[in-house]
Amino acid sequence: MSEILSLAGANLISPIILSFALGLAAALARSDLTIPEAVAKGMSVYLLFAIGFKGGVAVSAHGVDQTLILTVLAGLVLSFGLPLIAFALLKIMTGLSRTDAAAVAAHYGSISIVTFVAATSVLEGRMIDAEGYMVAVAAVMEAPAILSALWLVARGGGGGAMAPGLMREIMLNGSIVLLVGSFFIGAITGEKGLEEISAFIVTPFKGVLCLFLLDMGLIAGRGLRQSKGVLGAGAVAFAVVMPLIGSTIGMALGMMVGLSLGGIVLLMVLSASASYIAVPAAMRVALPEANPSVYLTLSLGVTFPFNLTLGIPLYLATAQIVTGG
Amino acid sequence: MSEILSLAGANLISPIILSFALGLAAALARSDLTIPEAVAKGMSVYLLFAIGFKGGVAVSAHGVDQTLILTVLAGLVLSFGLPLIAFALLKIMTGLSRTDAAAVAAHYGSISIVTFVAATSVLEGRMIDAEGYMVAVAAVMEAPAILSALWLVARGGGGGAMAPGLMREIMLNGSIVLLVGSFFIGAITGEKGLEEISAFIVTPFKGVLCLFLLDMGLIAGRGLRQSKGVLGAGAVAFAVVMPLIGSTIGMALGMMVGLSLGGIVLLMVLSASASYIAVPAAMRVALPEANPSVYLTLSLGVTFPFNLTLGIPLYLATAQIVTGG
Amino acid sequence: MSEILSLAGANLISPIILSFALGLAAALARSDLTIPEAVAKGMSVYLLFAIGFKGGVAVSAHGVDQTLILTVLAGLVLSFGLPLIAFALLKIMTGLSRTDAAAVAAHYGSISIVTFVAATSVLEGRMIDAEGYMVAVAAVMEAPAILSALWLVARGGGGGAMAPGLMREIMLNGSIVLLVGSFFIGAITGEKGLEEISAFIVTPFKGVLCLFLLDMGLIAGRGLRQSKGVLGAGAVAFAVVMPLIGSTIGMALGMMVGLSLGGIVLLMVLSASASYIAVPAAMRVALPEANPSVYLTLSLGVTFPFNLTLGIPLYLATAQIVTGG
Amino acid sequence: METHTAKRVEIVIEAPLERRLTDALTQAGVTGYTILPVRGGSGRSGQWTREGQIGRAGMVAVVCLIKPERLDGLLEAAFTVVEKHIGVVSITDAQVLRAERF
Amino acid sequence: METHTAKRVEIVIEAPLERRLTDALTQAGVTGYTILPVRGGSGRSGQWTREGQIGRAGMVAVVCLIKPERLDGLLEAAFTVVEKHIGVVSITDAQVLRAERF
Amino acid sequence: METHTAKRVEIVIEAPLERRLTDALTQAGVTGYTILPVRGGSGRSGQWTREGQIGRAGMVAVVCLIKPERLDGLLEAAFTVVEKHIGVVSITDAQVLRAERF
Ligand SMILES: Nc1ncnc2c1ncn2[C@@H]1O[C@H](COP(=O)(O)O)[C@@H](O)[C@H]1O
Ligand SMILES: Nc1ncnc2c1ncn2[C@@H]1O[C@H](COP(=O)(O)O)[C@@H](O)[C@H]1O
Ligand SMILES: Nc1ncnc2c1ncn2[C@@H]1O[C@H](COP(=O)(O)O)[C@@H](O)[C@H]1O
Ligand code: NA
Ligand code: NA
Ligand code: NA
Repeated sequence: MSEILSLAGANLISPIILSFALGLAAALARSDLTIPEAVAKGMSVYLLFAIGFKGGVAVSAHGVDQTLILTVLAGLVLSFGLPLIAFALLKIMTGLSRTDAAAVAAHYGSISIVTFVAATSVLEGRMIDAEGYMVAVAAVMEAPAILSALWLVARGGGGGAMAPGLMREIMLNGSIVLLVGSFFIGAITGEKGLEEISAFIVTPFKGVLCLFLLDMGLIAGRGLRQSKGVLGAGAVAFAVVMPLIGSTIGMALGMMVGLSLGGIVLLMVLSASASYIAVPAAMRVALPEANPSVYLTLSLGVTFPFNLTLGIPLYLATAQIVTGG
Repeated sequence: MSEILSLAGANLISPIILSFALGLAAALARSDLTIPEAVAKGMSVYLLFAIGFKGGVAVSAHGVDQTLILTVLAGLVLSFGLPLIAFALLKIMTGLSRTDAAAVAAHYGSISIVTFVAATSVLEGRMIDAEGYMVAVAAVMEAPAILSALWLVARGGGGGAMAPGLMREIMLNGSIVLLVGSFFIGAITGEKGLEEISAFIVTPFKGVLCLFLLDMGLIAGRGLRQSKGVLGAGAVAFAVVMPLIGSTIGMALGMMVGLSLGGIVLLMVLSASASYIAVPAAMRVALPEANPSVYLTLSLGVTFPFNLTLGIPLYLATAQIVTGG
Repeated sequence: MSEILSLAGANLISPIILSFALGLAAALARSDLTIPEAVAKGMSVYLLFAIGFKGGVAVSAHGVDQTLILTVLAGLVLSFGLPLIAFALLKIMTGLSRTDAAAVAAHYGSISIVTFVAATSVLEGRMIDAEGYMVAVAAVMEAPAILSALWLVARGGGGGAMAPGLMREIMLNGSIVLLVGSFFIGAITGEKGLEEISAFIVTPFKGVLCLFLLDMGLIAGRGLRQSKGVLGAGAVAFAVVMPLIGSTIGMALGMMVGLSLGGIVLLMVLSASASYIAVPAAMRVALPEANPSVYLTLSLGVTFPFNLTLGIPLYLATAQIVTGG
Repeated sequence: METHTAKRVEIVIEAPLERRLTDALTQAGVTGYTILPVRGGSGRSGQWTREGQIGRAGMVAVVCLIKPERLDGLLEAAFTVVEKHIGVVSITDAQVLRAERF
Repeated sequence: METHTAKRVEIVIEAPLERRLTDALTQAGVTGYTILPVRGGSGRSGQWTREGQIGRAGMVAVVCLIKPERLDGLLEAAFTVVEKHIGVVSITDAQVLRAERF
Repeated sequence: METHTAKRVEIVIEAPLERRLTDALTQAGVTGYTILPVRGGSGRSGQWTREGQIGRAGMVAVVCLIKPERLDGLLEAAFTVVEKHIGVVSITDAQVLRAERF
């Protein structure tokens, strides 16, 4: 326990987390500090490209484990399955309508790539290796949760039919394409390719992540401010409980498929994190009646900061204790 | 004297100054070269974050001097006081209305962070250390000058009352929040934090500064072109004389509070420089009758280039001679 | 021949080319992946500044060859002359109107700076030196082709008179000013200046180029998708044949003026490449009746990818064989 | 100069719906439209600004100039997309140059 | 389709005043507005472009669709903010779908 | 509040022509205009989006509020620039505050 706390403490005073905290504080204090939308989008392209590329290089270097396919399958199961658990929980803990609950559930089955990146940074800082293909697992987990959510709504007779072209749009979503594409570029060009561009995608990476998290803090803070009063205590509690449940299930699956300690932690983080890019956009098309304030506030305003600050060190410590690593 | 000239000469052929000159020339020649607004804003976020962070790390490494509080007080005195001198000077040297003169005065009490950054670069190039907390002093000097200017107008019966919410807006202005926030992040995470992100905020810093100054040159040039004829010779002379007066007062105060050579130079630069971001925006709200062409042209079109090219080496040389450093 | 193929093969699996391919594939698959316009423009400013600066430093280091003036003249001849050849070829190979053919011809006399940059990267990867002033030659070749095209139209009685101010606009075009300006900054500040900012303009360069080419791929792909059916087979064939002709003439001139192997290859690449920034904008003003889909698709959709993937290694191999280098 | 009577329809809608709206307009025979970026706004679903958004969110404004007789077709097409979503539709009388163009 | 009479008010104003204007509108009971970015312009105070600006400067265009009977309240609210500042206000007659929305 | 009759002219034109258009307007005595960025659009010359463009391409929307009696001069000036180019021109009746301003 004290180990967990000291780990969490060390995590909390990293420049990355403090940058997020600065953004959050600035937004809550109504500062006019902003990062232009184009720059934020540019940074996210950079982060996705870098993380995908490095994942691909890792796979090309260490070869494809026999656990790769199993892990991808585990990711699919998690992304399809977690929304069902989330939905049941929401029905118990909150008074959200079926549609709102399904929309929220979709977010928790999907993933937050920035949380994943932050976890990767923490692991690197502690010299813990992880399977390079976890990036591909992240990509695989982005979309299926959306289908589960639509099924939940359709089952309740509430519409939720797939708008034409939506499936294609989700699968060819910019983040997925970029992550998978750069993963393949990394896998093809390998260490040699990495050497050519590592001064761009490796060394400055953490610094860019700081500015990106500054922006995330600003957005989360503004979201929290604007949605004051939208959420009850039950919903907020859900946004903390669900990651704990998700990460536990993720840990179990990660151990079953035989991942390394680092891989298990990353699978826990993917399970625990909630989407705030791909899924919200899909929800606006597929479930327009669902209230965006609800799902964005939970995902970005509560779960994201929770995972970033306390969640990641907690999952790491738990995995270390359970696996004896 | 020849020392000053050779210092100025060396300064003038640095990539930073030449980039500014390129921008200025391109704008005066009506080239369509532009740097997108979002990218320029992104670079300014980067520069503020980097300079604040490095200042904080310096403080965490060298500890808090006993001169810190005195220097902050000196900064407050300068920012409150310089507008009064500027105002008196403007009344003598120009025919500007009371409101216009007060608005200009506000700019000269406040500071230009890019001039500060450029001076830091020059000091680093000459291996002259400066107190890390000068960044905090810069932040402290941004706003008080605005109050002095409003007081000058109110005293003249010309309105200039504080619009509701303006004070808060000024204090929570993006640049101040970012500078102070990253200063604290640097102070908290210290050398260890710097190590993690120095490949982002230290090594490429000067290069980013070049592109940023290219953009400043473009903006200053366009401003000069559009405001042709707005300013008399008296106003232009003011924009060169005032920095000399400001820097002299800054030097005196810097010596009184016991700053190092580098610290004195930076305080001179802060005193000599004029705002072109925070104050103009505040003036549009608080003194809308003041003509923006006047204060922007003086601050950005005359004083900024003057400080960048001749001012900084001059202040450094003067401080070296006076302090015997 | 097998040498050419293996060279081409090595070129094709570089991160740079694969990033372009990723963008192309994403656009053709209708992914919503985009790089914000401001960020793309910011990257192009970065690339132009870096390439110009490095060229200038190279000139300051190795001195001005006696071939410099000859090469600049050769560049002028190529830029003025290639459109005439292109026009004749288009008249034979396609059914394009006189105006459309002239507009296309203008593009092929001018140059693509990104193709030039990619070729520079390939040369560096193979440790082949090139004259630093080739960057200046690139700048010189941007504009004259436009005049040839207007002359071709005017001769046919089809208007094409120089709109007032157009000449100035073309010469003071942002890319030209930035390239030439940073070339002079590099030449003035030399190795010392480079050292100060090389962590910004040298080490991360290739990585930025990857993201930039990702964006070029996206744009080329969207262009191809939208202009389906606009082009006949003849026009597409032209867009592959013309670079071969251009590069051959470029090689001959490069050898005549006595360039090094690297310099010859770069002159071939300049001759082979087609503009997609400066010339299209000029054409909208000077030849508005010309169909932008035609020239943009040929230049950006066919010739650019051809040069990037097959062209560059082909020109390099040819030059090596012919010069015995 | 000679001008022609037209309607100017302005539709403010969520960005993720942009392609669906323009597809619907095209199917309804609308031959031209212009899309303007939106920086922020306020309505029944609250206040928002572009800088406070991530991903594809945010809104856009689609402006169509059409012949008056095509207005109803356009509005119906637009409405199918706008109906359940956040957004507003407004119409003004206008004149246009070059009627052959639309 | 059924439409409802409305007024479309377009206010071009300096960006630093944006929040003050929208606050004033909200206080005057305006329930919706859309803010468009402005790239540049020209007026009595000269010519300017977005690329030639730094910081928060520049202008924005605020578009409000309102019931005709609320026009005067809106204009008065807007005018208190616009009065001493750089900017213009224009009003057009419009029709809107979904009157319940505004 | 007192308002004055005016015309609101909206010209959507290719960005490389922007300076030529505003010069022509200025010469025709137009004292004010506002330029809005355009994100994309569709017309006779096909569909395009800002993100799919490089360089100076793309379009802009220029909005002018003018006294009705100046409309013809403005349209003629605009037309010389727009004529051979991609773009549309539309006119709406409007009211403005502060007539002294335009
Ligand atoms: N009355 C209005 N006038 C102008 N824009 C509006 C109005 N109502 C809503 N909007 C725009 O439409 C968006 C969504 O509106 P709503 O569906 O009411 O939340 C807002 O964010 C505004 O950008
Ligand atoms: N007649 C007009 N038509 C359209 N926009 C205008 C007009 N006059 C002024 N503007 C806009 O309002 C801004 C400020 O105008 P002014 O207060 O006259 O300097 C200009 O930069 C334009 O963006
Ligand atoms: N009917 C229309 N309504 C609104 N915008 C239009 C219309 N027609 C054309 N445009 C705009 O003008 C641009 C060029 O149109 P065109 O010259 O018809 O290709 C398009 O990309 C649109 O942005
Ligand atoms: Na999850
Ligand atoms: Na000062
Ligand atoms: Na060429």
